[in-house]
Amino acid sequence: MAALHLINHQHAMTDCLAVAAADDAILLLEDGVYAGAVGVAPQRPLHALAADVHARGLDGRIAAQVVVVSDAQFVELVTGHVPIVTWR
Amino acid sequence: MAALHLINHQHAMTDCLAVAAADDAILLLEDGVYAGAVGVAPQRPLHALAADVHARGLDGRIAAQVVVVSDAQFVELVTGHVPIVTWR
Amino acid sequence: METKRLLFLLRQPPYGSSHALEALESALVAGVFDQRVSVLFSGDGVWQLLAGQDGPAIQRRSIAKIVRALPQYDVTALYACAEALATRGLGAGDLSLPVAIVTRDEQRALLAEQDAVVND
Amino acid sequence: METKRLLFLLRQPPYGSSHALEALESALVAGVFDQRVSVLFSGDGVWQLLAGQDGPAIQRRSIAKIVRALPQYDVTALYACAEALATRGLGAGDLSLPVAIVTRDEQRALLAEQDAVVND
Amino acid sequence: MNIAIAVHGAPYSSQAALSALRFCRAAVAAGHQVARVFFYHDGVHTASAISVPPQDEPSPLADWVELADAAGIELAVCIAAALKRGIVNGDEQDRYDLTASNVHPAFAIVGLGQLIEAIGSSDRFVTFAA
Amino acid sequence: MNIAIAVHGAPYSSQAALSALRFCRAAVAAGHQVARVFFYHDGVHTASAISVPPQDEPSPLADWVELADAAGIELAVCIAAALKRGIVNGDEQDRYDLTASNVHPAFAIVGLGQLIEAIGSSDRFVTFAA
Repeated sequence: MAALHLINHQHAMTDCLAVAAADDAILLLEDGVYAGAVGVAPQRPLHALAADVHARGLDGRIAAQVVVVSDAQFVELVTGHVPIVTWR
Repeated sequence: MAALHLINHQHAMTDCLAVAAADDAILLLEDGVYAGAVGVAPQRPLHALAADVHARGLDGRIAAQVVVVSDAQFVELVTGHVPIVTWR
Repeated sequence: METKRLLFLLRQPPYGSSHALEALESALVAGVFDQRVSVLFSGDGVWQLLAGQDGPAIQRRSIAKIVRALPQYDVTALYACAEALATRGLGAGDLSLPVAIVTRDEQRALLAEQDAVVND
Repeated sequence: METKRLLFLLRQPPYGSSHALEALESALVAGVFDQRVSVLFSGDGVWQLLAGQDGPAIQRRSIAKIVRALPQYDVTALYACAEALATRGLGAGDLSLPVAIVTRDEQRALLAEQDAVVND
Repeated sequence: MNIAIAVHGAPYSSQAALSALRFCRAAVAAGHQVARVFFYHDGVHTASAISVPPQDEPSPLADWVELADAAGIELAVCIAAALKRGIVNGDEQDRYDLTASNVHPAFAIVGLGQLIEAIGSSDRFVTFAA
Repeated sequence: MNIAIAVHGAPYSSQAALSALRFCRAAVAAGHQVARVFFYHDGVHTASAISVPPQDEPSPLADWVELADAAGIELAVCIAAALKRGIVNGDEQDRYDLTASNVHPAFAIVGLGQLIEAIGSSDRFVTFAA
């Protein structure tokens, strides 16, 4: 099963991308969602947590390759991947 | 009087250098001292706090442009500069 | 107590930690205390200025509201780093209140005239 | 309790915070608990491996000592990121104990075979 | 599915405890089991019974206690991380001759082994970092 | 020279309090005055009277109390930052009906205005960040 990577600080993105497999999922949460902004986000599929995107005023500023997900979908990402890797 | 910049995390170096004046002093302390290592340190005069250099095993790994200073010399840097700017 | 030139250097994003909130609260108090206060938003601190924030969505007070309160506390010298805004795709129209957008050279001059700097 | 493949991913420098210390302590316990434990030092975490540390100079326990205790707790699968070492000018001879120096591809494979990852 | 959770950040100082709380609620709502939330690093401050939330902000403590009670979640605090941060229960107050204790009774003070045990007996392990 | 100090990091979790302590000692030894150390952000945890240092490690609390006493330094803790982090004195325990208080008596609980006042009445202001 593929891994799920959690990024809660933008600066951890580079190190995460260096070892994430192509079919691993990456979820941006907390301050990590800034890494999903238009012009900043890397060119690969990403997820971003809706509450954190909305709280920061980033609705409408998230890049096209980023899927904004609910808390319930966060749980589905966790149950659908192994291991869960937190980057900070 | 010139400013003294305190850097206690390596990642803050870039932003500090972008606004520090040529005659400002920069002191690396705590995890900031890693930014004074050979091959990593920027080409400008820097200071690094001796206790932090030594604790991390960096004696002998500090770049030539970095002056390693004691706690007493840290105090002299503070009294000799205004303002003191902390970057984190 | 003398009147000092006091700069708040705000470089942290608004919600992931309490750094932004608590630094802003100290800036509000400095305004009341009749100091010559400036605030410079730079690095990820410019995200504090973005319009449309909704802190309560993550059980937090909206930082944008506190930022907008600064002028009411006589903190009117508000600056934002031009490069920090540009790298994040932000322009003056995206911000929740008017600030002076300053170059690195202008920030260097601003720092040089301070008596003290408070960071977040 | 099942035996799990458990990786400790250590990316923080040794002394500026307690992250490194507390993560290492949990790795020692995992060794005692008979899990299949690996430890990967990457990013600034490779500084934890540097020889010649003297934590007591800043009133801290030496992190290098705790790292060297890992094999005694049956934690013997120790890895360090080759790129992280190289960018910091570190080679195998600079480290306080022998570790397997692994490429990004090898780290990707190591991650893929884990049941759980603990971070610092 | 059984999901074990670790929280590494303090309330207010970090968003970790809030994110973990929302995740746990969603996991429980989806029919999953969260047997134990392990508070480690600065996360141990979540267990303080004597913190006073700012006006107009909900109490993260009350939210944790309510969720744990409703969903049968064990709230576990690492003893080593807690002691040095001044998070102590009555037993430790007596043992170390301290002037007070401050752990909320809904939180259990446990050893680090309980973190490894939680990981070993669950299907997923998710860390909310500081 | 008069030097005001701010500490933003918690003991153990950050090196800030240790660095500030060493700096204050050196400043006092050089004949300077440190009128007030202001503990803000996570720095407020420095005032906890009920933390238990790990074995073989010195107590940062005892070091602060000793230095403050010897050099006439006021140890000031920001009330707003402290309350939400569970750092409270007897007055606040009564006011908020809490089960305990945990501030060491050598620390004064003060308003944020005291930070501004300390900066305004000193020649230098140095912050030890988290």
